[in-house]
Amino acid sequence: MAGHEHNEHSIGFYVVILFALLALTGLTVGAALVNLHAWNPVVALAIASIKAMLVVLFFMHVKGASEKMTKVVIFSGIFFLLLLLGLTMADYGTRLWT
Amino acid sequence: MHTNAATTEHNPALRHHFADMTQQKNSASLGMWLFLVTEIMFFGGMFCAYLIYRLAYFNDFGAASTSLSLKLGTINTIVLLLSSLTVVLAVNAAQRGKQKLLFFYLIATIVLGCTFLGIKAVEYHDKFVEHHVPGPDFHFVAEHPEGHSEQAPVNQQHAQMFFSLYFVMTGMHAIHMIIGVGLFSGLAYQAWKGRYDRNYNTPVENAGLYWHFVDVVWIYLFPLLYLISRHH
Amino acid sequence: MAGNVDALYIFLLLICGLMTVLVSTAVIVFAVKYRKRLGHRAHQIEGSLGLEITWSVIPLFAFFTFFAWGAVIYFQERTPPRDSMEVYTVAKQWMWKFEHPEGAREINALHVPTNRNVKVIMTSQDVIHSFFVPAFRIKQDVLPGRYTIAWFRATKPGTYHLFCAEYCGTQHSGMTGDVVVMEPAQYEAWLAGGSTGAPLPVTGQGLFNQLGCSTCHQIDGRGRGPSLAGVFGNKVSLEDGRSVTADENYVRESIISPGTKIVVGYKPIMPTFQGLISDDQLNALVAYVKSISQQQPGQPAGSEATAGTQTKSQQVH
Amino acid sequence: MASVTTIPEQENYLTNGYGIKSWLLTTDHKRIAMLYLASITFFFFIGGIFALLVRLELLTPEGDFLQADTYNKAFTMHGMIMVFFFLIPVVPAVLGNFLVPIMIGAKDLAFPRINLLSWYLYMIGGVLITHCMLTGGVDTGWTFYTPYSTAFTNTKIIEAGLAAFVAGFSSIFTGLNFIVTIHRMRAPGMTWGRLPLFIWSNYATSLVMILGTPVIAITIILVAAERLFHLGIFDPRLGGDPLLFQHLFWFYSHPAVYIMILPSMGVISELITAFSRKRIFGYRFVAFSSIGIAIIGFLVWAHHMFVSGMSLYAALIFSFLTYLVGIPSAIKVFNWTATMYKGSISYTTPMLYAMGFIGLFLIGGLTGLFLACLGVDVHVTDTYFVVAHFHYVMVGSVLMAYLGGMHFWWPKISGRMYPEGWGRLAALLVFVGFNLTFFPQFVLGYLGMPRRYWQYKAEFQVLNIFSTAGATILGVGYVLPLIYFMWSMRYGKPATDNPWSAAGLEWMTSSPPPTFNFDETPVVDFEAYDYEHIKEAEVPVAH
Ligand code: HEA
Ligand code: HEA
Ligand code: HEC
Ligand code: CUA
Ligand SMILES: [Cu+2]
Repeated sequence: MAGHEHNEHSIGFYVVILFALLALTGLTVGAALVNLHAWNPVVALAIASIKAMLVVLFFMHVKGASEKMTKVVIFSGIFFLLLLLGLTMADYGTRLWT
Repeated sequence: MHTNAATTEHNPALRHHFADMTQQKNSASLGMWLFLVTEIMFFGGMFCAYLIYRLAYFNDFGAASTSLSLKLGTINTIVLLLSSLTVVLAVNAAQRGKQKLLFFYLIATIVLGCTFLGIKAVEYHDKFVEHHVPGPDFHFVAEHPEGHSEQAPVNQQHAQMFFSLYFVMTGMHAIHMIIGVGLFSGLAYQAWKGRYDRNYNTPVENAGLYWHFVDVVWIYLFPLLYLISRHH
Repeated sequence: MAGNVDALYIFLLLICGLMTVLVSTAVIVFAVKYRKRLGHRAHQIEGSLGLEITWSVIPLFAFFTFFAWGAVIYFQERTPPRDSMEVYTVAKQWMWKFEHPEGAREINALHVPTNRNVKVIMTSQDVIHSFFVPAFRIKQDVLPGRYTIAWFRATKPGTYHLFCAEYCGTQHSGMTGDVVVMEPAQYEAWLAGGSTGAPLPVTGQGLFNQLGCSTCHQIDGRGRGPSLAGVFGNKVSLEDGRSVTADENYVRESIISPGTKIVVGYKPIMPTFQGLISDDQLNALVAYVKSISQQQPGQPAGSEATAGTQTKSQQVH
Repeated sequence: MASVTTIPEQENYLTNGYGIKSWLLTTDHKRIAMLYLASITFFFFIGGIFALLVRLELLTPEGDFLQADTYNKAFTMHGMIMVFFFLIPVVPAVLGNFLVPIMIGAKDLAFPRINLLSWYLYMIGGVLITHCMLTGGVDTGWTFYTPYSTAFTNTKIIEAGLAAFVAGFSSIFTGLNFIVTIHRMRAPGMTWGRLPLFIWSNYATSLVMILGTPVIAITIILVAAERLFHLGIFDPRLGGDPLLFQHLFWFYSHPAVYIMILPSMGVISELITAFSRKRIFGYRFVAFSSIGIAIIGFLVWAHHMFVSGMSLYAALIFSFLTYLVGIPSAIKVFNWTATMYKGSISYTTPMLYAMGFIGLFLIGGLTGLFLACLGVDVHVTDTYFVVAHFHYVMVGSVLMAYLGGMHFWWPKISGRMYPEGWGRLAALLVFVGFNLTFFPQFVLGYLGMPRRYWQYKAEFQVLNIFSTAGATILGVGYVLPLIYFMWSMRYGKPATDNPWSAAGLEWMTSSPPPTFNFDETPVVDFEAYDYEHIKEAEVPVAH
C-alpha cells in the first residue's frame, strides 16, 4: 500500500529527466527533417512514446512509489484506446479489399 | 481496505467517512488516475478521427501540416516540458513541507502555462489571417519547394480536414490547459494560505498528475500535427 | 436469397426457441417443485465446474454455427455476380431515382425482369438512406459521397414494397416505392414503351468529351493520363506501392478527388471535378468508363454479354 | 456472525434534517439516491408519455394523429430520455448509490461531494433536455446519425447533445466513485470473494462508464463543432466520412447497453438467492462474467453497422466477436436457474420480477443473436425486429429488474412494507402488457415494417393494434407501483430490519439505515449469500 513514502528524488534528478525530454524533442524535430520514407511517422511516434513514458514514470511517479493498481489503470486506459483505434481500422483498413 | 485504523493521528483534513489519511489519500489518487483514463478515451476519439483521415488523405495532410510554424510548435513544446518540471518540483516541495517554494513553483507553472496559451493564440491568429480556418473562407495553397514543380494540387477539402482536426485537437488541449491554469491558481491561493503541508498535499499531487497528462497529450500532438512531411 | 435467409432464420428460431423453452421450463418447474413449504429447507450447492464448462462450450459451438452460416449468406448478399444487369440509383430526401442501363429513368418504382441478377449501384444526394426490399430480404444503406451496392434476383412476377430503412428526416416513412418484377418479355415491352433517354454509357461518353476528359485520357494511352480502357474491374497499381481493384467507388473517387490515389507512373495533375458535375452525370461517367473496359480484348468471353455495361449497339435479350 | 443490533426508533438518514437544504446540499449517498429516485422517475414518465404518443400514432396506418415531424420528435425524445435520463442511471444511481456503500460496510462513497455533483450534472442535463423538448425538440432519432444531424435537420441538436454530454459526465463520476469506493472502502473482512454480486456488477458497469462515456462526449463535441464551425469531420460533402460518426457513437452506445443490463443482472442475483434461500450457484462464474461482459462488450460495437457500407471483413470480425459476448450472459442465465434448483422458493413480488426477468432476458438476448447473425441482420436491421429486441432487454429485463429491486429494498429504503397483493398484481400486468406490446413487433419486423415510420402499410395494422393495446396495460402496470409506493411511505406496515431474512450487510443495519449506515464498522467473517446460517424469521408472505 502506498503510504507516505514520498518519492525521494532530488531536484537534480528531475532536471536530468527534463533534459532528456528536451533532447528527445530536438531529436524528433531533427528526424522529421530527414526523409526516412515510411519510417518517419514510426520514428516520430516512437520518440513521442519514450517521452510520454519518461513523464509518466518519473514525473507522475508511477515508477517506484505508486502501487500496482495505478499501473493496471494506466494499462487498461492504453488497452481500450488501442482497441478503439484498432477495431476502427479493421473497417477502414479493409474497405479496399475485394 | 484500511487495516490499521488508528495509526495516524487525527488530521483536520480527514473526512468523516474515511478511516485514516492513508485511505483518503489512496482513494483520491486512484480517483485521479481513473479520471485520467477517461481523458485518454476522450482524446482517443479525436486521435481515431485523425488516424483515419491521415491515412486516407496522406499527401494533402502532409502539405497542410507544413504550413504550421515549426518554430512556434517547438518553442511551445519546450515551454510545456519546462512547466512539467516546475509542477513536479512543486509536488516535491509540498511533500517536503516547503510552503514558500511550493508557492513559487505553482506560480512558475501558471506563468509557463499562460506562455503556452499565448503562443497558441499567436498561432491561431496566423492561421486566421492565412485563411486556414475551416469554413467558407478556407483557402489553402501549398508552398512548393523548388524542384517539385508538378505537385498534386492540394485538395482543399482534405486540407480543410487537416485544419479541422488541428483546431479541434489543439483546441481541446488548450481548454485543458486553461482548466489547468485555473486549478493551479486555486492551489496557489491555498498554498499562500499555508493549507498544504507534509501530511496533506493530495490536491497538489493530483493537480500535478492532471498537468502531466495534458503534457503527454501534447507530446503526441506535436509530431502528429507539426512534424509530418517536413522533409523534402 | 429469400429462401436462404428464411432457412437460417428458422434454424435460429428452432435452436433459440428450444433454449427458451428449456430454461423457462426449468425455472417454472423449480419454482413449483421447490416452493417454500413447512419443514423444507434449501439444499446449499456451491456450484460445479463441469456444468459451467458444459454450458459455456455448448452455446459457443451453437454460436459458431450461427456465425458461419450467417457469414456465408452475407458474403453472397455482398458480392453481386459479374453478369448482373446494373441499375444506377440516386436517393434523396425523400425519393428514389432509378436509371436503367438502356436509359430508362423512373422514380419510386423499379421495374426488373424475372430471373435476372440485378445489381443496384446506389448513392445519395443528401443524407443516409437505406434500400430495403423485404420480399428479397435485402437491405443496404445508401451513402452520400460514395457508392454502395445491393443485388437481388427476383423469381416471381409481382409488385413488392421498397422501403427506405434508414431514418432520413421528416418524410422518411414516405420514402417508399415499388419493385415491379415482370416476365422478361413484358419487361422488354415496358422498356420500349417507357421514357427514352440515351443509354447511360452513351450519355457518359458525351460527358467524357464535353468535360475534356478525353484530352488527357485517350484510348491509346498517349494522353497525359492513363488510358481508361481496361481499367475497370482490374487491379491498378498506385504510386505509393499499394494496388487496388478499380470498382465503382474507385472511379468515382478518381473523378471527385483525383489526388488521393495516384496511378503509378503518372503525375497528379488531374483536376478535381467535385462540384462541377451532378450525381447523375457522375453515374453516367462511371457507366461509360466501365463500358470501355468490358469491350477490351482479353476479357472473359461472358463479359461481352454483360447487360449492365452494354453500349447501344447491343440489344437486350 | 457479526450482526449490528439496532434500536427501531433510532434516528435514520430520513429523519436527519428536514428542510429543502438538507436534501439539496446533502452528501449522504442514501439521500442522493432518493434525489435520483425522484428525478429519474419523473423522466421515466416523460419518456413514457412520448411512448404513448408513438403508440397512439401507430394505431392506424395513416399519419392521422401527429404530424410527421412531431412523430419523429416524439420517438427521438422518447429514446433519448429513456436511454440517457432513465435507463443508464436508473439502477446504479438509485439502487447502486443507496446500496454500494452499505453492502461493503462503508460509511459513504469515497467522494460524497462528487456524488452530489453527479446528481446536479444529471439535473442540468435534465433541464437542458426538458428545455429542448419544450422549445422544439430534436428529430434525429437517439442515434444522431450524420450528416442528417450535422447538416440537414434544423432542430435543436446542440442543446440535446449538450444535455447528453452533461448527463454523460454525471455517469462518469458515478462510475469513478463506485470503483474507488469498492477498491478502497471495503469493511474489514470484506474480501473480493465475499462481495455481493450486485457489487461486482456495479463495478463492471462502472468500468464501462469511465471507459466508454468519454468517447460519446467527444463525439458530441465534434457534432456540435461541425454544426457551429463548418468542420467536416463527419460530412461527406466536406470530405468526411459519416461512418466514422457511427463507429464513435457505437463505441460508446453499445457498451452503454451493458451499463444498463449489468447492474440489473446484479439485482437479479440478489433476488434469486434471497427468495430461493440459497447460495448463488457458481459465485465466481457469475462474478467474473460481469467483468467479461464489460470487457468483451467493447469489442462488438459495429454490429450496429452491418448494412452501413462498412467493410465486409469488418462485419465478419464484429459478428464473430458479438457472439463471444453471449457466453458470459449465458453463464449468468444458467447459474441463476441452477440457483433455484433445490431451493426454498417464495413467490414474493421481487421474485416474480426476477423470474420474469429470466424469461424476457432470454428472449431479448437470444434475438440479439439473430441480429448478430449477418445474414439475418441484413433483413431485420432497422425494422421493428430491432425495436422488439431492445425493448425486451431494456424494458423487459432492466426495468423488470429495477422494479424487482425497488420492491426488495423498499423496506430498507423507506422503513415500510409495500402492499404485497398490489405488488403481485402490478408485476403480472407489467409482464402481460409487456409481451403484448413487444412480441408482435418481432413479427412486424420480420414482415418488413421499418422502424421510425410515422405511417405504414395497411397490412401491418393488426399487429400494431395489439402493440398499442399492450402499451396501455403496461402503462397501468407502471403507474400502480408509483401509487402504492407513495401510499406505503405513510400507511405501509413498518418494516423490520430484515423483513426477508436475507443475507448481506444492508440487512444487518436498521431500516431505514442511520446516516453513517452502521453504528460501528462491521467486521465481515462470512461468505456472500450465507443462507445456510441465516435463521428464517417469520415468513413475511403467505403463498
Ligand atoms: C440492455 C440493453 C441491451 C442488451 C443487454 C443487448 C444485448 C445484446 N444485443 Fe442488443 N441492442 C440494444 C440493447 C441491448 N442489447 C439496443 C438499444 C439496440 C438498438 C439500438 C438502436 O439502433 O437504436 C440493440 C441492437 C442490437 C444489434 C443491432 C441490430 C441492428 O440495428 O441491426 C445487435 C446485433 O448484433 C444486437 C445484439 C445483441 C447481442 C448479441 C446481445 C447479447 O448481449 C445478448 C446475450 C444474451 C443471450 C444470448 C441470452 C442468454 C444465453 C443463453 C441462454 C445461451 C444459450 C443459447 C443457445 C445455445 C442458443 N443488439
Ligand atoms: C429504457 C428505455 C426504453 C423504455 C423503458 C421504453 C418504453 C417503451 N417504448 Fe421505447 N424506445 C427506446 C427505449 C425505451 N422504450 C429507444 C431507445 C427507442 C429508439 C428511439 C429511436 O428510434 O431513436 C424506442 C423506440 C420505441 C418505438 C419505435 C418508434 C419507431 O421506431 O417509430 C416504440 C413503438 O412502439 C416504442 C414503444 C415503447 C413503449 C410502448 C414503451 C413502454 O414500456 C412505456 C410504458 C410507459 C408508459 C406507458 C408511461 C406510463 C405513464 C402513464 C400512463 C401516465 C400518463 C400520464 C399522463 C398523461 C399525465 N419505443
Ligand atoms: C489534366 C488531365 C486530365 C483530365 C482533364 C482528366 N484526367 Fe483523369 N487522370 C489524369 C491523370 C494524369 C491520371 C493518373 C493519375 C491519377 O490517378 O490521378 C488520371 C486518372 C484517372 C482515372 C483513374 C485511372 C486508372 O487507371 O486507375 C480515372 C477513372 C479518370 N482519371 C477519369 C477521368 C474523367 C472521368 C475525367 C473527366 C471528367 C478526367 N479523368 C479528366 C489526367 C486527367
Ligand atoms: Cu430515406 Cu429514410
Ligand atoms: Cu449493440
